[in-house]
Amino acid sequence: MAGLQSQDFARISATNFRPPDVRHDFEVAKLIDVSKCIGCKACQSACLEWNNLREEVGINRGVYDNPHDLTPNTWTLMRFTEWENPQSGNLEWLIRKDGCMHCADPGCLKACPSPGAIVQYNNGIVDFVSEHCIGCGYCVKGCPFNIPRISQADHKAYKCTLCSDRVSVGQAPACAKACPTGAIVFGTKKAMLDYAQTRLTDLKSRGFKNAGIYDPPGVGGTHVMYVLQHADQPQLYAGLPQNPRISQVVELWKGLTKYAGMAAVGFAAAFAFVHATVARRNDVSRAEDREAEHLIDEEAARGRKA
Amino acid sequence: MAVRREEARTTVDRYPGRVRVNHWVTAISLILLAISGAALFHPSLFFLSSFFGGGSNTRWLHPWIGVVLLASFTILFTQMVRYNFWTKADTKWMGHIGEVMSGREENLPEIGKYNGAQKIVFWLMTVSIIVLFISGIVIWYEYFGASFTIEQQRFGHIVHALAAVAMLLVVIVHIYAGFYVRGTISAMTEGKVTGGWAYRHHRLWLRGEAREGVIDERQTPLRGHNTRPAE
Amino acid sequence: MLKELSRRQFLAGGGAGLAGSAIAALGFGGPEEALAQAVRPFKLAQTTETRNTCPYCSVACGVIMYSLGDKSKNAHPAIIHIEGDPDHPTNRGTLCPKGSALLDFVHSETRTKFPQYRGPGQREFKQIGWGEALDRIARLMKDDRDKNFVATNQDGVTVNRWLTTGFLAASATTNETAFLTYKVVRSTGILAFDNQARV
Amino acid sequence: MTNSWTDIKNTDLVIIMGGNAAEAHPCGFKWVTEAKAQRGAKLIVVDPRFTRSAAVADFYAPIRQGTDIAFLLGVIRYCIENDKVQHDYMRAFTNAPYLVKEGFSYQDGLFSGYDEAKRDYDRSSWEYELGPDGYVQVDETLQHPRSVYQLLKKHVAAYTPEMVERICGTPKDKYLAICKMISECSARDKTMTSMYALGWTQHSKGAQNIRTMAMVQLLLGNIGVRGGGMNALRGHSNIQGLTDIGLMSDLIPGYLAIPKDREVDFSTYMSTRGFKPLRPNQMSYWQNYRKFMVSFLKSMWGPAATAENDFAYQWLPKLDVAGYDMLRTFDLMHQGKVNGYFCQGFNPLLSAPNRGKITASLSKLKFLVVMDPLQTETSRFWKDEGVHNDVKPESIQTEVFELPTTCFAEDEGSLVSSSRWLQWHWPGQEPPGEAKTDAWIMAQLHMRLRELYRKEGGAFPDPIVNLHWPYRDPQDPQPDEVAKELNGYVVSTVTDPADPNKVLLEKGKQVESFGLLRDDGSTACGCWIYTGSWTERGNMMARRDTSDPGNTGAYSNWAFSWPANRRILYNRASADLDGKPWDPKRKLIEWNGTAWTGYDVPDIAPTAKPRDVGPFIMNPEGSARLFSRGLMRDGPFPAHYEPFESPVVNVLAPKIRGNPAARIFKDDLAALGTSDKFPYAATSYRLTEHFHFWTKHVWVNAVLQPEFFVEISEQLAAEKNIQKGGWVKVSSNRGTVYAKAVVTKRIKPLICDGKTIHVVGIPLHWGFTGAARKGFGPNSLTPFVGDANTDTPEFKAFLVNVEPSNGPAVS
Repeated sequence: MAGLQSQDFARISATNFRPPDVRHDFEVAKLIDVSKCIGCKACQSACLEWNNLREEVGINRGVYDNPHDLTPNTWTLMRFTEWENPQSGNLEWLIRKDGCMHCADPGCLKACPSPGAIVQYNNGIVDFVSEHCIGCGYCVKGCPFNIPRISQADHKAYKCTLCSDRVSVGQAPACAKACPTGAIVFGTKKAMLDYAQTRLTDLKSRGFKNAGIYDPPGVGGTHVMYVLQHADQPQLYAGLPQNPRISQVVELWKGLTKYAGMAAVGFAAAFAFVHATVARRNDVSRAEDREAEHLIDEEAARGRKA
Repeated sequence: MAVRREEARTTVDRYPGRVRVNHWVTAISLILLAISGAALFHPSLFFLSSFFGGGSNTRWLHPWIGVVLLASFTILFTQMVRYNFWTKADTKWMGHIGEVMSGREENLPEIGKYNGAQKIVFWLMTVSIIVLFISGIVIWYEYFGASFTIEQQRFGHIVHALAAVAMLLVVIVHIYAGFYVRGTISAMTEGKVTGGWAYRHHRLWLRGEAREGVIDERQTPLRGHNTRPAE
Repeated sequence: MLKELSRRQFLAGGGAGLAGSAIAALGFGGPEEALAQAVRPFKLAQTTETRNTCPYCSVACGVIMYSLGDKSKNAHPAIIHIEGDPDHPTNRGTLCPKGSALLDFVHSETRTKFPQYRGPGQREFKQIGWGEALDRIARLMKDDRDKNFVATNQDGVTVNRWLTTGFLAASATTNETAFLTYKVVRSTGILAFDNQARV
Repeated sequence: MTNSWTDIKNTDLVIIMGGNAAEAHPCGFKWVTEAKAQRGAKLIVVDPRFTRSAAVADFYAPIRQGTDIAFLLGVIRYCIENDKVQHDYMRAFTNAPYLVKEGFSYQDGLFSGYDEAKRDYDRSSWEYELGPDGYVQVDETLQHPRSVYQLLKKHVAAYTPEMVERICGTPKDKYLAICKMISECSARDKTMTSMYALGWTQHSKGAQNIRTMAMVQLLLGNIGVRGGGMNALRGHSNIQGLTDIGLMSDLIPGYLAIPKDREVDFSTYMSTRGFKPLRPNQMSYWQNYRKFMVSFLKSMWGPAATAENDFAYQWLPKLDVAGYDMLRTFDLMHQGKVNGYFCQGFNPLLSAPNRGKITASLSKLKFLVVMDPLQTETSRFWKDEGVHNDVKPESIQTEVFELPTTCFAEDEGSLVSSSRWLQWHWPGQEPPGEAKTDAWIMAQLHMRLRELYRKEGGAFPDPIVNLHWPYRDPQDPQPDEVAKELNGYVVSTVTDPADPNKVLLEKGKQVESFGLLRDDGSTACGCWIYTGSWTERGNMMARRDTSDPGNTGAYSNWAFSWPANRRILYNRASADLDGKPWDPKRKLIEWNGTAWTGYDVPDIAPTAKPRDVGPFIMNPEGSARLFSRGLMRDGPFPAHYEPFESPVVNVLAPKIRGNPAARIFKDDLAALGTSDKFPYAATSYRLTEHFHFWTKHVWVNAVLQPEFFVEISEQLAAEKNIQKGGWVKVSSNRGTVYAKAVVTKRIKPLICDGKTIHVVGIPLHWGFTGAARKGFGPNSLTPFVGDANTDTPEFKAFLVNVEPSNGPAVS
């Protein structure tokens, strides 16, 4: 069973696992159409309910965003931005559902040191496997979108699973199912991209010249995509990165450093081994022992004089 | 500290007990840190986390061992720092390092308690431990995750990794030197070295020690080593 | 899903799982074992489904309540999940942030569970029995009605009204409850009868 | 709703004004986004705040709260002036051509017949001119100066775009852009839908707000058609049902009326309900009133209601005033005239205006009974909760009973949605603890009262001891039994008078449709408009057929829609005079030469010939009313009046404060504030994260919106030195609350008549019980005044002052 199942994975953290070439699954995707979003937080609510998560009751900080950030219990969060469009003079309330983007090239998975703690299924979902999570927080550094959160209660990393449990039985993620206005839709990645085109046509007809799809190539595309009214300025949407990619520092750390470091240490050890076998022993000779006695006597005598 | 004439040999006290304890605490910490660090550093070495009861334990133990290391090394540092200031002789000695590696020390200047290589090891250890500790704080997610930006933590990781590699290299040199230069290890196990070893490697130091006086510990100085009951 | 597993498969799976977790306990769990545990089991696989309507606003979204238990005698059904009814023409499975959290309404800490009574001047409620509460309320009603019932007005017209007691009806009870309430309240002659249509 | 949620997908233009559908009805709002995505429909939002609905609107314009009538009368003026009227529709289906009596006038903000002392009108001049045949006089050319059309034209003349901007604060260019978008829906193939809610009702002229838009819709030909209509988005899951079943002071189920003192007997009562057609051939459906009334009385008192005792007509209480609505009742309570009060799933301590008065009133009760699944503030009004409920329990002598009830998940029965769909639901678990259904509690109270009256006698026991109680277990009536009672059943077999062997109605059977109800006592029916919901074919409310032929959004076999399973009211008006659909692409029903056929149950006799019978069959005219005769207390046309608490004077009639016909009690008039002390225009509303005062008990929702706040503009915040997220103190002439400040670009100061008006938004979801943080509600501030026609409290427009604060603990 396990052997077959392993073919359902595309990537597994901290292993040399390579996906078998023989099987290809449908890649799934969630499309979040910001232009249809009313910021009702049904997605947040459905996420908490479905995943049996409950958050502490917070406070109001003068904005609609609640909780104020993603947490180990809040895997998705509406972020509200009030923006006055300098071109039209109109106020736009840009409301973005934040959460894991399920990158095709996931930085979290790359950074993760624990084998099997982060997996990517063939359908594109990037999932955290708590059983194997060690709570090191490396995924936090690996993620270009600042998504994973480490629980202080159990020291495990948490983020949106794209409801892998629901998707595995053929259902849409809880947020997508709940979304009252259909701002969140779910399907195969191809279908979502096709559908997104119809949305762009509609948006362009309403004057949003720069409407576009957010499926950033820097991370190999994502399995959570946005339709943005102003795709040329993703940072308007509560700081959505313009061109996200795994940090160079992380690439260096998890790439060159990892190998070079191992090589250096290995080389040093090997050098020592070779040296030990070929080099002349550095040992004290009998002559030196005798010289030492003389020297000690001399110096001791000198010491007594002084 | 003293030179002692024992039954069969002459020894020189090199490290008192408190230094030896410190050294070994440091050494063990370092090894544990190296193993646990390696487990977190490279996936192929993740199996090493089993020695600590799994990845989670490794994750929380590693930084605490680092704290132990820092404490013991700090004491070690205060115990040793005065012998580790650089001298002209050290420079000259370093010029002949190739001969040392080949087991020939005839053309070297007389050296005090530590030679140039040892001093370099000392200072490299000091620097890398400081760097490791600082970068370690930055990436100690459980307590300091909120105190540093993610970008700072990313740099922390790479600095920590590089410093750890550097330190491992130093440690390898240090350990290998201990084995290669025969008669060295007893300094940290028994606290003393033979007179010949001191004469060969640290003659200046030997002179100083001898000048302090020689303790004759022989019960029957003339009869030599035949006093013990037959085994 | 579970239903499709034969007993033999189940045992085999259990054995493998046990061996796997034993290895995992030693810290040597391989990637395969990681996979086996990656996808969480679908939590609704064996629950009882009941159709209902969201009690909040008047969109009247269809909901499905998933409860523990198969309705056998000793299994106390408890709702463990509520989500939108995909067949419902209006909501088509969607729910708003309130509907999506109905579970916490059903299981709210601050639901009323026992009749309570607070006497004049008292600082706290105390729990009382249903019988006692209802007897007392009926007595208070009757005494007030008997004392203040207006059978005829000043002009001698039969008016049969009772103005000293009022009744505010709910906004979320069923039509059936509403009609029973209507019958009971109107039969007493109460005119101060209102509902939540305005607020 | 005249139409349904799912019908909104058929529209071309959605106007959300007086509501915030995205916020309060997100799942219904989906049909707006569908119309936008599938049909390219546009969405207009007009609101004092840039709301969640505005977030996805094509066009947003601000408006000062309480000025919607000026805005919409301006729209009417624009449509008439620019000839953007669906003339055929207006002429044929509205009373535009009807002539109004001599003597009707409107001047200085008042219609003819005003009596200042009574704050009421003598409405006799607001009537049609009748001809010698008893029918209304009509001028098909619309030229007669007393034709409704000409009177309307004259009435709206004052509402120029400049005047609208002056009153509403809506910038003229935005206003005109909206006028243009709306007016385009006068085309036969374009429809607009109006979605409104309490943003229109909770004003002292709430009913007129709605009327004004209804008039717009009639002029555009948008009533009765797919994608059109006046769509009231009801706030509660079954408030439609509770209103249908008449749980109001003055109602009998099915919108029949509780008798008044002057209706001394049944024949007098019926005499004013003759509803003779006002135009030839009209159905004037209320001609069947007596059938519905007698059937209702039979269901109330069963065998005790006989022809001899006028079917127990006298057992109904009679009203000496318009109605004992909640506000009047609390006012009486405040005067010490009420002793006992029941709150069934209702939390007036937070829902009713002027909380201080509510607390004082409840404290004067002898007993209060609260039935609720949640621990409400009302049942704890006597409890000292510090600043959040500052009372002295020792001084409150009220006995309080808190009775635990089931919630939806443990209850079975039907609810009526805004679409008028009656949908059945089933329980999924047992009630917690000792909680019981409301039905059981009501039955228990009745059984006990009946027993006491049987044993002890007392004041007029007849209606109690004879209450028809035919349930299998009288202690615990079951939903199916009551549902069948509501539908109606045959009490005694009825045969065809022509052929005694032909049984028309068989005793004990469920009645199939209200057309079969009888006025001789042979049928009983709890609520005639629900007839058809549980017939001999079974429970029609439990139907789950999702088919939708023609993709109209009607879903005719899903559940049951009152009346008669009709999905769109007045659907006869979707076709032209000859019965052809105005827009063939949007066909609903059509005349096939012999009968009406199509996708919906025709809202007219199926064989009623077009041109003979008008589409508005409930009106004796057969047509819709642009001029509402005497049926509205405050005028046959809407007119702009300021809220009772307004930052500006009424520029059209400076002497008039508020709606001149709205009822306001003496003490409450004195408690009104003025703009010198309370300069800011406040409004109250719901947030999407919460439902009233329920979801603060719900952990997840408490997380999503944890704490009470008010919303103010950046300009006001700067002016008053208020920090985003800081505490503010908000006060009116009636009370003070403390709240966090949400400082937002979504509220902008408005310029009205040259004056800068700051809007303060106050959401309503917090109290002192539940999982969310303790807080206050707007009802601590709001005035105790209601709409002239419905007594709905003026929650949407009042005056406050706002100051920075250190929060409730230290201030």
